[in-house]
Amino acid sequence: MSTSAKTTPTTVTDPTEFATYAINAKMTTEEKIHILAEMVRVRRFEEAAFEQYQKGKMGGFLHLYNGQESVAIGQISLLGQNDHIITAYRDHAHALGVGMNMNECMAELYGKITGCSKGKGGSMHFFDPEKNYWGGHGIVGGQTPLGAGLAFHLKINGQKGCCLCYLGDGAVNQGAFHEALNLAGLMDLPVIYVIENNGYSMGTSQVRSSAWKNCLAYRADGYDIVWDMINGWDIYEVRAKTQIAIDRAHNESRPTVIEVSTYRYHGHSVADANAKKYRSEDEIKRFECEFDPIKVWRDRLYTEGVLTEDRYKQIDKAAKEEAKASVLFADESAYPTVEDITKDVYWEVDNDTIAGRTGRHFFND
Amino acid sequence: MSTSAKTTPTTVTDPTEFATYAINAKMTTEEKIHILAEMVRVRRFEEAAFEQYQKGKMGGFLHLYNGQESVAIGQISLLGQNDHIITAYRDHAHALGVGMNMNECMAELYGKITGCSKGKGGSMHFFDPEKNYWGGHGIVGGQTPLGAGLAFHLKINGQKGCCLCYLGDGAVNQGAFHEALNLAGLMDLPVIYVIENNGYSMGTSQVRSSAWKNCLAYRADGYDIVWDMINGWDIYEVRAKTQIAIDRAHNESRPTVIEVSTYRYHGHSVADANAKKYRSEDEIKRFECEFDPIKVWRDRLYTEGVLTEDRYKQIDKAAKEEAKASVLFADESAYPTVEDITKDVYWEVDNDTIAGRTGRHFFND
Amino acid sequence: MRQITYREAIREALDEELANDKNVILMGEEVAQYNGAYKVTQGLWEKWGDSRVMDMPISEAGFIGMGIGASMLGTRPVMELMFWSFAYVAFDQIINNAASVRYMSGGKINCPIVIRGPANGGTSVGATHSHTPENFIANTPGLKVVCPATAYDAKGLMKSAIRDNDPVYVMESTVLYGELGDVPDNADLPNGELLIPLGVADIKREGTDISLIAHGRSVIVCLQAAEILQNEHGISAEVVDLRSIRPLDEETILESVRKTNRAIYVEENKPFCGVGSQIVSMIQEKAFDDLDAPVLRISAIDAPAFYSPPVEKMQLPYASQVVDKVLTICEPAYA
Amino acid sequence: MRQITYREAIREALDEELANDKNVILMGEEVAQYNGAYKVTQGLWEKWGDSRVMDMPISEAGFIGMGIGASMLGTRPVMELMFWSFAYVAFDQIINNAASVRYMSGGKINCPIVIRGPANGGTSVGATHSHTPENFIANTPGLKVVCPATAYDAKGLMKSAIRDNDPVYVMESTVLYGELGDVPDNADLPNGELLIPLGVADIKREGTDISLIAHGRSVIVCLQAAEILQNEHGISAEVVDLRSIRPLDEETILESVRKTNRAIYVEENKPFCGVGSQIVSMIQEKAFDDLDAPVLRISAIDAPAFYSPPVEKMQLPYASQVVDKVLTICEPAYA
Ligand SMILES: Cc1ncc(C[n+]2csc(CCOP(=O)(O)OP(=O)(O)O)c2C)c(N)n1
Ligand SMILES: Cc1ncc(C[n+]2csc(CCOP(=O)(O)OP(=O)(O)O)c2C)c(N)n1
Ligand SMILES: [Mg+2]
Ligand SMILES: [Mg+2]
Repeated sequence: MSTSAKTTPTTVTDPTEFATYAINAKMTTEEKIHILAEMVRVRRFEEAAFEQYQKGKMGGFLHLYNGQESVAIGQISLLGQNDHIITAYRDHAHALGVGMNMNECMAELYGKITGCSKGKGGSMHFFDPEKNYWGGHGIVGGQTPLGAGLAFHLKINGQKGCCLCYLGDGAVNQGAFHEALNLAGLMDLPVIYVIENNGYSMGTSQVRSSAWKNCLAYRADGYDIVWDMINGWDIYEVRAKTQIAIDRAHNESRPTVIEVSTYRYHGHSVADANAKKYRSEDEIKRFECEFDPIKVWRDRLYTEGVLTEDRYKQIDKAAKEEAKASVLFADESAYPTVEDITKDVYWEVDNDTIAGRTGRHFFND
Repeated sequence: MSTSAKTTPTTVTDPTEFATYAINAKMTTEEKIHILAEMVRVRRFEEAAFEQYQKGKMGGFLHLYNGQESVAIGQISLLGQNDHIITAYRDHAHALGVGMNMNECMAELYGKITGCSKGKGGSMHFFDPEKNYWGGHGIVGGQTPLGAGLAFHLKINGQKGCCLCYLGDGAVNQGAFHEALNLAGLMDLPVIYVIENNGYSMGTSQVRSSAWKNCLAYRADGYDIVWDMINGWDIYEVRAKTQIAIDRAHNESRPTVIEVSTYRYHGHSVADANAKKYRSEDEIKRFECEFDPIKVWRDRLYTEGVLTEDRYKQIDKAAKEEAKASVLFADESAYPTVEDITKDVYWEVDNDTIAGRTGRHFFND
Repeated sequence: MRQITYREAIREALDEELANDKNVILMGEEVAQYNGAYKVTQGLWEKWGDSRVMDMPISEAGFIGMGIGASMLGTRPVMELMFWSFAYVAFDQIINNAASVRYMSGGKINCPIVIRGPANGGTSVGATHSHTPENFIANTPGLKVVCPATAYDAKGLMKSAIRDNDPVYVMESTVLYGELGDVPDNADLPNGELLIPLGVADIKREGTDISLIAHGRSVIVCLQAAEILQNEHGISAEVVDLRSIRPLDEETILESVRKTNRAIYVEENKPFCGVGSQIVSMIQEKAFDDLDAPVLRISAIDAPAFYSPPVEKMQLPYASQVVDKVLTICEPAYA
Repeated sequence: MRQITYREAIREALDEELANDKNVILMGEEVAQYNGAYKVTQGLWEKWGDSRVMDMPISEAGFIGMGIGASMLGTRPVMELMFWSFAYVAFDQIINNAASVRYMSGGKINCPIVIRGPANGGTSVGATHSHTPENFIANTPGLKVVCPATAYDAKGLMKSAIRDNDPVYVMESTVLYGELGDVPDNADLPNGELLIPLGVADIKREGTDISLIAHGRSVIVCLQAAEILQNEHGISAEVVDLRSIRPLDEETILESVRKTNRAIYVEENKPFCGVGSQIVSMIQEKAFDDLDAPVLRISAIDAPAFYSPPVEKMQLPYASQVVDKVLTICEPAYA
């Protein structure tokens, strides 16, 4: 979908057709609206974060997900008890999608002790293992073997589940990803690699960073791994095609590589001064107008007659309020202290075990 | 070709057909015999090395090339002035093939100062840059980006040449190789990756180490790189198909990945106690009987009437004598001294430049 | 006492821990069907089968990352690096993911992995295969590193490493694999098994005139040197074996130095920022007034590892070199 | 004198060396069309074009290995790591290939590469992005490592690094990129250009009571501390900037310590086997009798880098911390 990529969808993408897939056909109205609400929550959270970042409330990077919401939210809507997810640094949507609340996320951005990682992780490192969410990883491609490992654990313990492991179109060029693909194919791991192809890795378009044929996901073919492409702005398509991969993982314990066409409106990170230099304003506008995942889904629900304008406004208002409250929460939360620096380094030390008390673990002075 | 791999040749491999390819058709008798002589040299060198290793004359590893001779020798016979080669640790044949003499190679195995790397490299690290031979590299897959770099230098300096970069069937699973493939495809590098597929990485057969479709070389397809398969025991096929890749590099500055079916008779290294455990005696025998590259080529030259038995005996004798002389040379050469340890670390120090004399470079005491 | 090799000691530790906890699995290149490149895991695949002992492709970043990922869910992978030198192709997984995931998650995740394999020179395998990255690992908060010098320590430390809930990286030595040592039968042990806590140094030989402090195979070199010093020079050297580099037993080191007032650190590490530099700097800071001479160091000669067998031997610490160094700061009782 | 930023100083060095030698090329992620993630290479692609300034995919092992390979044939690549933290995905190329290829070939090959980029904490980018691997690099014979603290040094050292025929790894600091400093116009220089040899430390401030020794941004911290020490405590601190860690100017360090008899090493490195440990251990060995107090160290607080901005600031050395440490071993002239 991105103008700079040679990729073309693998199938004719008639959304009404995907709507008829079992996984979509059986959706209740409330489920459909829930997906919308989640996407709106993500959008409003990112907007609030952006605003506070500009005010100097946060440090480091802030990678926003605006424009890509349907990918994480659509896919997460399919996950069950033994399904896990892990992603890169553009990780807020996945966090909110699995059910983390905005307070702990916003507080993390602020570096407050009430943050989901106690202020230790920041924007790139959200985690909630209890919700099967394994982060939030800053090193490009570094999470891809971890994703294989989550799937590996499920497999060797006979649990019917899978791991959705996200990466970007730039990340496909990290060697670790290929090693992970080979392991997944060789060992029959129930892992699904989701390439969120937003057309750019920082300021580099797909054509300038990757050599490929057909599409990036096609590299999976060399490992005899099934691959597919998804038009990411369409929730029905995202769900329909992802469900096939999940079924493959659950029933055959086989991996899949999925490439999802999507787009990010903001720069690579908020500090990306070139955000509008390596792509045209027109390109950005076009995506916002024609392919905005929230609009597309909202309008579909209007057409289906399951959503009213009022209900939408309500959803939007709730999301804005939740975001606003999270800013307040973050503003009012305390910072960690210097004493916190050497906590959460060693399990044995934190748990004050004999092992944690034996020998010196930290070496200042 | 290897019994454990699902690979099948991409084309019908009628050797007489490959003989008609221009690059083969135009060969003189002496050129044909030279190739035979080179293969025999390699075989005799390896045998002599093996014998001396067993006597305890060497340290570390010794990875022998017996059974694979036609690959390196066949391909090297095609190389011109701006063509470079680089390989992994199974590197003796490539060294001899480019014209290094047995003395410096055997002395290197002994760790003598007269060795091609002054005793610093050992079996895995033969080098002769003046003959366009860039080693001999011990870390699996680690040479593959270097090979891209040699090609890159040629390209940016407008030299019509290429780099043949060898790796094993196990090495394809190192991430660095995939990064190198992407770079080669993306930047149009005149590099030819030659996967010497001998069916095993140490004790692990191809089926147990790799996920693939069609063949290992097919992974190149995902990078839009042309790939091919070669029956490695046949010199005509090796030369015919390699020449196509060389032409592609020279004329189009495009990479190729070639997978060559071959077989090693010895264990992974001489110290491989399991050499006959992970594969049957029968399998080894079958290759020695039916696909020995020296026999196959010798018999073809007999059939073609360009080689007499006498001439072959002469060649064999010369190779044995050269090998024997190299053992004597190595035996009689001196070891490096402790003073040599800190030489060849820094160019600036070795060349006694101002930079080499400024500041402390070595830190004992 | 029963004598077994260092290799067998590690194997026993692995075997016992496979029995002890069904979450423990072994992974690595050639560890299963091939019995291990150095035969450490011999017989374990036969005994425990595919589900507990698994061969891996030559993808260190891939399979170590996979092990880290699985450990987050409770698997306890013990991963072999055929050589620790190959850690560098997986260094991001080893240094970033394993060391940081607990921290960056605010303690929500832990990573109970072991990475083990040989890290030593002295076997003529050249520069790329002879790295000793214990200083790099010990530099990295979140990681633990252990270097056993004897069969006894190898077994006891390995078992503790596997039970530890943090990433523990065990650096063995191919040179020591065949060395015999006293290792008690479990039946003869009060608790029925041999566990040596991480973070406890061991006085391998008592002495009064100088402390020779070391880790890994250099401990053996120090013991040889101590013997010569005693016999030929009447100098009583105490040999302190760190065993565990992080966590570190500083007290035992300092006690020894406070007694002997002189110390030398001996290691196969390269000198610049080697483990020795840390120990020396710690000693001078904490026992400044107890020192009668500067604390000296013997490290590998500062160059990539030389292939040539006789030369490489001289590149690494050896007993007479230690003796000579001791004599520069100790008065011999008889000369 | 003319003032420019540290960032501009590096850019000038790159620009001048691109002009000086047609074999010099710049490679890295976003260095060309994007002008560099930290704008160090701004304008250079426009000026020098595709053939000299090249964007690379996110494949550090691939493109650094490619640069090493090309360097063997005479290309002189200057490769940017967007962060030095990303070195770990390319560590085998960086530590094995670049450092060993000359040695293992018996001196037949050399590897005139530069790898440069920021290596620092303090910008709240979390544990995986805040590594300072100067100690790992300096541990590795065959490699050179340089850490400029000022615009002047950054320019002069970078130019020397590019002309050096060995692999030189330059560690910059994102925190310093915007700092202004005196850098002469070439027209005002006797040789028409600014070259600072590697291996020469610089006394950034003279003093008599204590030597504050540091590298990188910690030099600035030491200068701030020295100011406070002078003004508030009447203590005269000498600030020694290593500039180049390997090769190392031991003489300048020792001279300073012989004069002041007291020293503290300050660094952003983690303490265990950090650069400070090497310098401290060297000082106590070579200036044992000149020391009036143990040589102390201030390193980053020993944990992965904390994200939270105000906390991370406390994790790294700061001036009042240096002052306090000095006061533990120096008598203030007035209190
Ligand atoms: C190994 C590594 N190299 C470089 C970076 C710097 N970096 C962070 S994100 C990024 C671009 C990644 O693009 P993509 O994978 O397409 O993901 P997107 O940002 O589009 O979501 C780069 C180069 C990094 N974090 N890790
Ligand atoms: C990164 C790395 N991992 C592991 C090894 C140990 N090792 C050396 S050769 C080898 C097998 C390689 O097999 P293959 O690539 O098929 O080449 P072949 O030996 O068959 O020529 C292994 C595992 C290594 N040298 N480097
Ligand atoms: Mg992208
Ligand atoms: Mg093989």
